[in-house]
Amino acid sequence: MDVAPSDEQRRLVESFTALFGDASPPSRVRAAEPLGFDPALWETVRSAGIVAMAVGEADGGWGAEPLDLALVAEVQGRFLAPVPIVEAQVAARLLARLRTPRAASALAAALAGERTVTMAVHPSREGVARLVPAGAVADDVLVMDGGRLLLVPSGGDHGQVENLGAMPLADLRLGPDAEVLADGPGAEAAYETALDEFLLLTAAAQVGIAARAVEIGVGYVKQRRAFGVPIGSFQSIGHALADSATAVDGARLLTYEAAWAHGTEPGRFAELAAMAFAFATETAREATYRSLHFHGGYGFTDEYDIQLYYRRARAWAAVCLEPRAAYRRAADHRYSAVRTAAPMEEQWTSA
Amino acid sequence: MDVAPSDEQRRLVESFTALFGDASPPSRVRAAEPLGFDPALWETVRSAGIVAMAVGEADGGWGAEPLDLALVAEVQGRFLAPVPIVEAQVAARLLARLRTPRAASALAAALAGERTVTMAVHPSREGVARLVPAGAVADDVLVMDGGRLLLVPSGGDHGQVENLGAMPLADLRLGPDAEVLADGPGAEAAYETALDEFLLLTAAAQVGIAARAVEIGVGYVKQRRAFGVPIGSFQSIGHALADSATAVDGARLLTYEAAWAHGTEPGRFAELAAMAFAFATETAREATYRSLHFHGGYGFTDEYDIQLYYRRARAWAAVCLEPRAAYRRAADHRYSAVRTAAPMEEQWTSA
Amino acid sequence: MDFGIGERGQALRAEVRAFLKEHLTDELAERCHRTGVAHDDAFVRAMHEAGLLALGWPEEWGGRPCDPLGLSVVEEELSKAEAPTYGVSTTHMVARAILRCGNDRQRAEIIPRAVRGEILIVLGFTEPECGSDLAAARTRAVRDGDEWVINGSKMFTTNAHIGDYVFLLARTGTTSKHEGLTVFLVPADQPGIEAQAVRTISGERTNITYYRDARVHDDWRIGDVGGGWRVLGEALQEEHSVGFGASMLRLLEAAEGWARTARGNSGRPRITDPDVRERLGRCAAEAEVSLLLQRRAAAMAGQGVVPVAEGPMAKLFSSEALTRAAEDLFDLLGPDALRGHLSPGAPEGGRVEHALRFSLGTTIYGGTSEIQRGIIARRGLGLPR
Amino acid sequence: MDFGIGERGQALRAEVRAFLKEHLTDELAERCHRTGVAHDDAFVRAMHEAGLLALGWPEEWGGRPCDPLGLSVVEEELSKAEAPTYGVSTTHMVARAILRCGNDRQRAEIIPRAVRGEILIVLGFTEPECGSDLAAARTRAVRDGDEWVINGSKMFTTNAHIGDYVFLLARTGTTSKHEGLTVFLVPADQPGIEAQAVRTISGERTNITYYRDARVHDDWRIGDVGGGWRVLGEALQEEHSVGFGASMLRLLEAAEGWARTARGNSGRPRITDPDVRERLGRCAAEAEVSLLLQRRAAAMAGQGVVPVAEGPMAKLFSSEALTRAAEDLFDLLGPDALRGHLSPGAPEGGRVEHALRFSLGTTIYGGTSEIQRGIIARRGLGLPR
Repeated sequence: MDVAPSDEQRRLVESFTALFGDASPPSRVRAAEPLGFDPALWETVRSAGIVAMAVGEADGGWGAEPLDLALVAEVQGRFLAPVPIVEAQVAARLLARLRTPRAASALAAALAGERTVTMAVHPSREGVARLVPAGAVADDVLVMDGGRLLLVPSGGDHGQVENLGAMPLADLRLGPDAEVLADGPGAEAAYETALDEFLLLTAAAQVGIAARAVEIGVGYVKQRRAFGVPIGSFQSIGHALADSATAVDGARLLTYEAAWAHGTEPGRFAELAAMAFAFATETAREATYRSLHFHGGYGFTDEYDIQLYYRRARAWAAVCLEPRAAYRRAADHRYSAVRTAAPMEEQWTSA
Repeated sequence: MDVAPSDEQRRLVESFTALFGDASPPSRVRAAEPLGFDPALWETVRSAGIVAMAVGEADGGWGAEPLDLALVAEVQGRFLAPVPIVEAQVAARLLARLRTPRAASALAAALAGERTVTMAVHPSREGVARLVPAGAVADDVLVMDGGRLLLVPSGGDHGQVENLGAMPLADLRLGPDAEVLADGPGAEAAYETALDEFLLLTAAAQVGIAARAVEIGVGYVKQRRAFGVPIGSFQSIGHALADSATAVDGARLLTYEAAWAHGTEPGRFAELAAMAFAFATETAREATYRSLHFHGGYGFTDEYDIQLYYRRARAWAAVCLEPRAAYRRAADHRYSAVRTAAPMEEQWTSA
Repeated sequence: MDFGIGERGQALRAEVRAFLKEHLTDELAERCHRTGVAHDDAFVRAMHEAGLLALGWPEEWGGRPCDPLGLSVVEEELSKAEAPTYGVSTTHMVARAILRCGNDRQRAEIIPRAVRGEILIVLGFTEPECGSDLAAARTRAVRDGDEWVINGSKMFTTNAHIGDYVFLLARTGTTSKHEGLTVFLVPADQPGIEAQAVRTISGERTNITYYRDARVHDDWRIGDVGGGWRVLGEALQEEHSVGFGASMLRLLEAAEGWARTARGNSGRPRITDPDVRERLGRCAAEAEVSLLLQRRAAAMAGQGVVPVAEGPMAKLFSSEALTRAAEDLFDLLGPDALRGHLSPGAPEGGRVEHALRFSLGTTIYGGTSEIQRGIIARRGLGLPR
Repeated sequence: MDFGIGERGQALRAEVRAFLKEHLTDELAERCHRTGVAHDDAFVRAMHEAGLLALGWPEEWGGRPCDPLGLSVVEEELSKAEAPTYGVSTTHMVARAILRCGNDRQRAEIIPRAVRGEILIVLGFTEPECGSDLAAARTRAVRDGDEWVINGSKMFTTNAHIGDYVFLLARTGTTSKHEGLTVFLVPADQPGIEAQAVRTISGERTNITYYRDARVHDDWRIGDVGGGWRVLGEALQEEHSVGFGASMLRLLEAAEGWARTARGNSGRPRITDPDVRERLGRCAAEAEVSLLLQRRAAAMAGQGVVPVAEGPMAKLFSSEALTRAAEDLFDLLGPDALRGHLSPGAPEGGRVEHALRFSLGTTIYGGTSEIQRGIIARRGLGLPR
């Protein structure tokens, strides 16, 4: 048990903290709304190797571990950086996993910065991939469609969806130019692993959101006074922030444990990733709510940053799964020998 | 809208408050453990007409309204009176509803005080009615068995079950002396209504438990001092008790609204009874937990009364349904036109 | 006991529903949503013409008899429909305070116009630096002959940009925190007052207002110099049936509408899922409890009893329940819940998403949940401060 | 980062499991459950013989090297199995305090016997009137020649009826609340001390102890006169890995066992229900988080860092999570959950019912959740008092 990042990991975190600190202050995050995408920042992080780091050296990447990706995602969450890092990384890893010529060429284009590739996190229905993360700004989308994994060029028509979290979501109609990359159980398995990775990295981003929300709340209640004292001295505030700070630490440990398991205890990875996603999502939700609430009336004004965190905590998670469904998914992996009786609707069941 | 009891209802509450105040102080409640039955008190309340009040005058009773029964159940909850009032009342009303000669004679025996009749709140399985409330002290038990409603004499062998709430529960094997009272849809409907009434009166008892738990907690934290002040001055304590006091008032209003609907808006009765049960159960659970917790170490010692309330809040509800299942039951009535897709196990589904 | 709203309540409800059906058009609702302004002159005029504004006012002031319970039935309908009546409610709140604490001339000038919906009065209580601690107000009024000169700023003065008067709490003395306060009815249309828009997460527009040598005649001082805290107490006291039970019903109906029409992979409507039912059942129960607590407080007020703890209970429970329900039903809807009002595929026009945003303010304004719990603890349960 | 417990941890875990398999017999577990006493002389002797008691003690004291993380792995196994080691833990806590604050003679007399499990030391901190406010202790020690005479009472002195010594916090001065306190190691076997059983909702037996002219030689004063608060702080500081993650695992395994075997009306095992899975999944996640927080605090201690806020986080989270999980899984089991340990049909021997009872104390003893939140808020987040 060693919860400290390595020196290399520490440098990674420092460099992205510096990068986002400069390039993704709250003013830029606001300016990128409602689309939720900052092209200049995307160019910057892509040049810094954000996609390349996610795939192995054999595939033309840098071969960073999931743990490294999670560290970066946490920093992204802290700064709410409006760029599709998680989407592009997971999509690139999925392409690499397919080991087909077309997938390799799509991956090469992504690594070269020629095309931004994302993935739909729900199978298509009736020829439409709905609410695709980064779908409104991507060039290509990986879509699971009736057991086949497709590569779908998004074309000019992005079908952007106005949404709570100012995410660049799109409803994507699968046109005739969609190409089949893979099908059968192998495609399903590769896609499932990509979903697990998406959950893991979203969990890490939620940890960053939650941690920053607690910091913002603590800063505010130390300085704000009422009834002659700083409001942070009231138990109703201090105790709630203590609970959130505790949950943030727990969510972080669980998320990094899941990332660590990816390589070290692969049999536990999917279960832990779903748990981390559920727990981190609940943690971020509560931390952002509390922090916003303790701002009093200011909390729900657009001027204060906490509302940015409140909205993204919910949206970045909701695009995948609600926490109850994520706990069910964790159980599906934990009890994989026992099939569910009645799979819940709209749930990613693995059983 | 008038939430005040009538003069007659007020007198009813006063008389049972006086009765239980004398005859069911915490010392008697403790002395009645582990069986959870005080024969002398049962004789007293039965002589006072506790069973007779529950059935109509045409059936030899006094014709009290469900609202009156709920008021008495709340008082019983406040004093944790170890007598099967709700069980005997609901069973008597079920017998009256059947309108058959054998049911009438069983009811007459109950009203005459010759036999204590209770009912199983879950259908039998494999020839056993399990965890029958008051089953360990009753003479006869009404059991739903494969669509037939049976009258089962409990015989000498009560099969008492040691349990969290010191309730006189029993597992009852259906012997050859079980008599069929009714069958078919009529029997099912009568039994379902009895279950609704059981939920209603249990909700009222939970309101009494919760209200008393808040009082005990408030009394304790006003008097107990730490760090130089009464602990009731800490927000962590005062705010939690304020939430519980609020929930108690809400649970009481909802319960009496359900009782009122029994006669006035019968189409809403079953839905409201299930809601009241769920909400009052959650309220009593939280109120007893908080009150116990704010006693510090004393809370979980046998010497303090709050643990008596903590255990019964959970047990009196658990014998029927957990709150989640009760909310589903409420929804089943609310959306009765739409059948459920997959009825949950161990749930009283009406759909 | 009687949990019905009675024939009179039923009739009132029907009357309000019919009114809303006619006057709260889709176009008006859309405009309110888009501008974030919950006031519309034409709508208020129509309410006046329909006799709805006069409800509960004494007949000598042109009122139409209605007990607090009846008023709460009306409030529920307006609130459930999201009718643009926020301006009416602040105007009437101030008019009621003037009825109790004003002088004859003030009453004669303000009340009839308030009852007819001809004026819009906005609230200038809280300040950028004081939040829930209203008595810490620092906006200063200094006597200058027959007038007072006002300098300072007020936060969350909703409708300040369209209001006729500000009901302003100002510091006129330094003797003590609570006794140095005075209340004025300040004409809004003067150069010394500037309203700056403040946008909120729910899309509602509120304002910060700046007072730079703004002026008000001493005739428009409400109550005594130094008596402002008492006047404010009277004004807030009159708000008996504050609560969000009707907002919960609105949310619930949206979620039910979604559950009846959205279909899962199996093709069955989602309302057939036990999980969906459980969550709708809980929301329905908590909406019912919210309404019961609100109506109880109103019924007490109707009997002349001040619901000291019962009013805060209704506000506390209903706002917290709304917040919980909005989170839970937002989850329940799955990814589609994310779609905002303007997104074509938004379930039920994005009402659940909007409820989530809207719920945030409810546990804050009109006294935070923490303030309400403190009142219940001290005045309801007798706990020491 | 590394989230494994390492080969050394695996080996330790295997060693403890093998030990428990042999020595924690059903008969012993049943006796502990029935008597409510979590101490057994023979079991402790066996632990000593197996080398488990010496873990983590310095080798000069007969110890066997083990870092705090290893100790927490051992603690997890003992706790998950509900091994009767409460007496060992109080004895060793006091022995560690004596190692830091005692004199040579005290160390020489106490530590070897503690490491070998030959003595049982119990805690006399809290009092009937002071609860969490330990410094308000009123039990008085008055100097009488070479001895001190003790009068007063102590609450929650578990194992007092079988202990050899009480580690007693007493008031020896009146100068100030905190500086008037002194700690003594008082021989329990004397007429001036009476232990009265106090039964608890979980079946555990604790005691109230009365001191009527009880005596202790000044040689058994630990630390300075008036230095008791510091000694107490050192003793409590040493408790790094307090937490209930392993208790959650025990509860979870019971619920899983039930879910795999119990069948619904359909005949399918309950674990196939999505609702059952969701709730087990949540409990498993929170158990994992509890263990991670505990191990992190232990790992920090292993690196010589005092986990000032991290220790309280582990205690707070794991006890609250256990309490939530016990309520939720109790519900999940349905009516059968009610059956107590002695009832024939009790699911998994009534473990879920027992967890519900057991959970209640965990948010109280060793510092209530409120105390932990206060520490985290002030020392972790820097919030003002």
